[in-house]
Amino acid sequence: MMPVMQSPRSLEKPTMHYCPGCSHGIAHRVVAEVIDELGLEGNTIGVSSVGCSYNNYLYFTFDMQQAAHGRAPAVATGIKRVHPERTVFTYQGDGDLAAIGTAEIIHAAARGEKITTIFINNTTYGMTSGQMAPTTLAGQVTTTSPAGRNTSTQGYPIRMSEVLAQLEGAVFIERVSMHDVNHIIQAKRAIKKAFRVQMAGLGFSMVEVLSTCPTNWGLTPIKAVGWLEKNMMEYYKLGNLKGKDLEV
Amino acid sequence: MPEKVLMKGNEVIAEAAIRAGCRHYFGYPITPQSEIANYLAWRMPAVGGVFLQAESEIAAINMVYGASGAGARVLTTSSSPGISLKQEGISYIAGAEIPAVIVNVMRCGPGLGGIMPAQSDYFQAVKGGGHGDYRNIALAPYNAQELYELTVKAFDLADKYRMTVMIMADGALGQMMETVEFRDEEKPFEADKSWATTGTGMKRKKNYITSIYIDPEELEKLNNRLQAKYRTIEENEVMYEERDCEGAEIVVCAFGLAARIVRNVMDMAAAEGIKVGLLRPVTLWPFPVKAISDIAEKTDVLLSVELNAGQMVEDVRLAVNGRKPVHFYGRTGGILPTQNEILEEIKRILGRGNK
Amino acid sequence: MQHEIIIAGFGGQGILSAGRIICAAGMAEGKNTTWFPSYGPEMRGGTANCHAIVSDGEIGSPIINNPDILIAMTSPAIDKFGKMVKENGFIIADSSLIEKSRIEATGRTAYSIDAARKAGDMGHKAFAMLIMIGKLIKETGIFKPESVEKALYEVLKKELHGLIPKEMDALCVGMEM
Amino acid sequence: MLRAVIYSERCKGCGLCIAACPKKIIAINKSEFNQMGYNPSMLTDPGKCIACGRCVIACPDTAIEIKEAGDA
Repeated sequence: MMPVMQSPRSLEKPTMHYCPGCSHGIAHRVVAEVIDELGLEGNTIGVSSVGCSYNNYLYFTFDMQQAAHGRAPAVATGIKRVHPERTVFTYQGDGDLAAIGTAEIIHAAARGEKITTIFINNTTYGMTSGQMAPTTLAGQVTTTSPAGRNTSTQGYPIRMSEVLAQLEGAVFIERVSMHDVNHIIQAKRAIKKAFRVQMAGLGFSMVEVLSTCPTNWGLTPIKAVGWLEKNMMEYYKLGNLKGKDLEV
Repeated sequence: MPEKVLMKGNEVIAEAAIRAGCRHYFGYPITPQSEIANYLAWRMPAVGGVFLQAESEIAAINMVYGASGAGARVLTTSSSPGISLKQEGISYIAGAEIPAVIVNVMRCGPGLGGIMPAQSDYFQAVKGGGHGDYRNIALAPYNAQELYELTVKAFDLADKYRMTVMIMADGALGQMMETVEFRDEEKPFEADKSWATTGTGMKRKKNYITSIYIDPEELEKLNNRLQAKYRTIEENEVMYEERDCEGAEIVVCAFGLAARIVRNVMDMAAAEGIKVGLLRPVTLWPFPVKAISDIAEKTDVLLSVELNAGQMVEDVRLAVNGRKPVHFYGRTGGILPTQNEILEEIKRILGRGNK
Repeated sequence: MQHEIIIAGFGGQGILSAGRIICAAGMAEGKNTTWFPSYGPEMRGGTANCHAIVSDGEIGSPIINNPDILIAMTSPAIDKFGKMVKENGFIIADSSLIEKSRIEATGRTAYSIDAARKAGDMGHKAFAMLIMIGKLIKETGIFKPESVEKALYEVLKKELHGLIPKEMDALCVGMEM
Repeated sequence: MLRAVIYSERCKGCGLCIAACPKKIIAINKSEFNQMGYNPSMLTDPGKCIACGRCVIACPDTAIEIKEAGDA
């Protein structure tokens, strides 16, 4: 029979502070569902980062630490080395992970740190009001690329999943999207596998989640998912980049 | 039986951390403290601990943040330029109110500076360093024995007050070898760490560790709590050594290596009939304000000798509060003031020029 | 009684080890000791020196401005530290490596011994340092030869312990020079 | 009988559930404002709901659950 669907146990009940239509809320729920389904609620320590999700420790029911901008993988490393038997994950945005925290994510992956990273890529700095991110697409208008990202002076967007997939220590890397129901279902599958990879002690795992930022993109939530599908998915190809055949 | 060994200062710090129950080290190489990492790279695994060479000082201090938040006794060590990089994490640790021990084997600056001994990070340790209103307990060891004693104590203080404790050694103390006597057993302060992120085990409410308070009222509450804690520490944790200050014509304030040089000067001065006292702060913060204030009542003049351009002298002057003249003598760039230079300065101040 | 000794030469001569042996030997007799090396870029070839203090009392600064004794293993070492030796102090110089005129230029009492050559005759250049320490014992009585043996076991790596009897022979050679 | 239940106090009116609904029975309730000041979603024809849960999956605010009708 049809299951009763409700808010996952690992998610607190208060309303989240995100803007209407923001993918963060979906990603939070999916992560919480995965943790519930894997029976990890009492065993998980999460790391919040800097960006719109800076205080998502308020939204989960398990232990969490809040990290400085970009440093979540280092903080998670510290936690995991103290509690190797716990499940430790970071939840980071694109400014956090792909700009100021590039060194930390690369080295956590290179060390094969047994942590999982949920990487929210919405091509913009949401919290500071829509500045250009390392993942901002060529030509994309942001508050610091008002004429559109000019690749000759502002460089090219970074495909972090492809970068990290090259590292031996990174064993599972997948890019997913949260723009519609079918993709959310696929995304959850990938996130679940990423956690399983950690539980099996295989190495570093990351899921890059293409997400919307309707507010800073200046679009309605519905138009935002359309923009993601049309523009982001072309540059950031969905799919598994590493660890597709891992049996976990 | 306590063991007595001849050991390099940096290695004393490392061994002391192990004996204090520290089992997690995160660091990044920099001269003149690299022997700490070299030592712990084999010693930590031997005692079942974790040694991790991070990708940067920034990563190392943030690993400390994670591990300490997870309930462990943690150490990171560096030297001046590396300590500057750690300031971000230190401020976060202060805001999150978690313990951490940070060793600074100081070299000379500014910038990349040089690798010779200095005390020019005094301001950074006791006046700030990172952003926000916070304090570090700053301990200034004098010899190998104190490197051991104060490192052990640093972990206890950090746990007791849930804050950063910095050990302010200098390049010479780190590099030199000296006899040290290790106790058979340490009895670490048993701190309540029920706040740590250890996984709820479904047995308790979640713990979270953060330093962000968007609500100004909440943030002021945190600051008030921190300041109250700092006042308690100023009451209870001041440490200093006073030597021959009774009836001294001049009292010299100096810490660490500078104080050792002054020790020699005291003997040289005594041979010339000049009585020199020494007030040696062991805690740079909390600063021995009362001790210096009392001395100002008894002596005519004070002199601060430092391996910098004059930093601690400001605190000495605040403690003396204008009642007596406070002079300064120091050298920079890694050049150490010689005993003769200091003696000449003392004679000049006392109007005892012999030439 | 306090002996402040600077040992100077170039990398590879066992300069830093010599200082450690002196300190460990002093410690074996219950004395306070400090050892302070030149560190950093100087480690990578070129000159090397260390400061060793052996004292019955408390030691102040581990850094020596004016040594009682300079053990010099190269000419630049004599040039750099020779004049820093106290007026009533002395120099032990390896005459097989240092020009006589440069020793004389210091104006200090100096014992010139051809330690390096003797060490070569004994089969290992590393013995030169022990010959120099033997001479130090002869001129100062700073510690007993047995204490040096203890120190050698402490300072030298395990794989070199087999050499210690010969090192002790070298010490005796120095004590007779 | 299982069907979608919208907790209008949690809803920010983003409309993603509307796009997700295969039966086209969710709409913004323009006549109601919740405490946060949003016009929440509502079921226009609850009887047609097949409890597929797609709206639950699409909702960023966990404002929708699939429940026995009448529980809400």
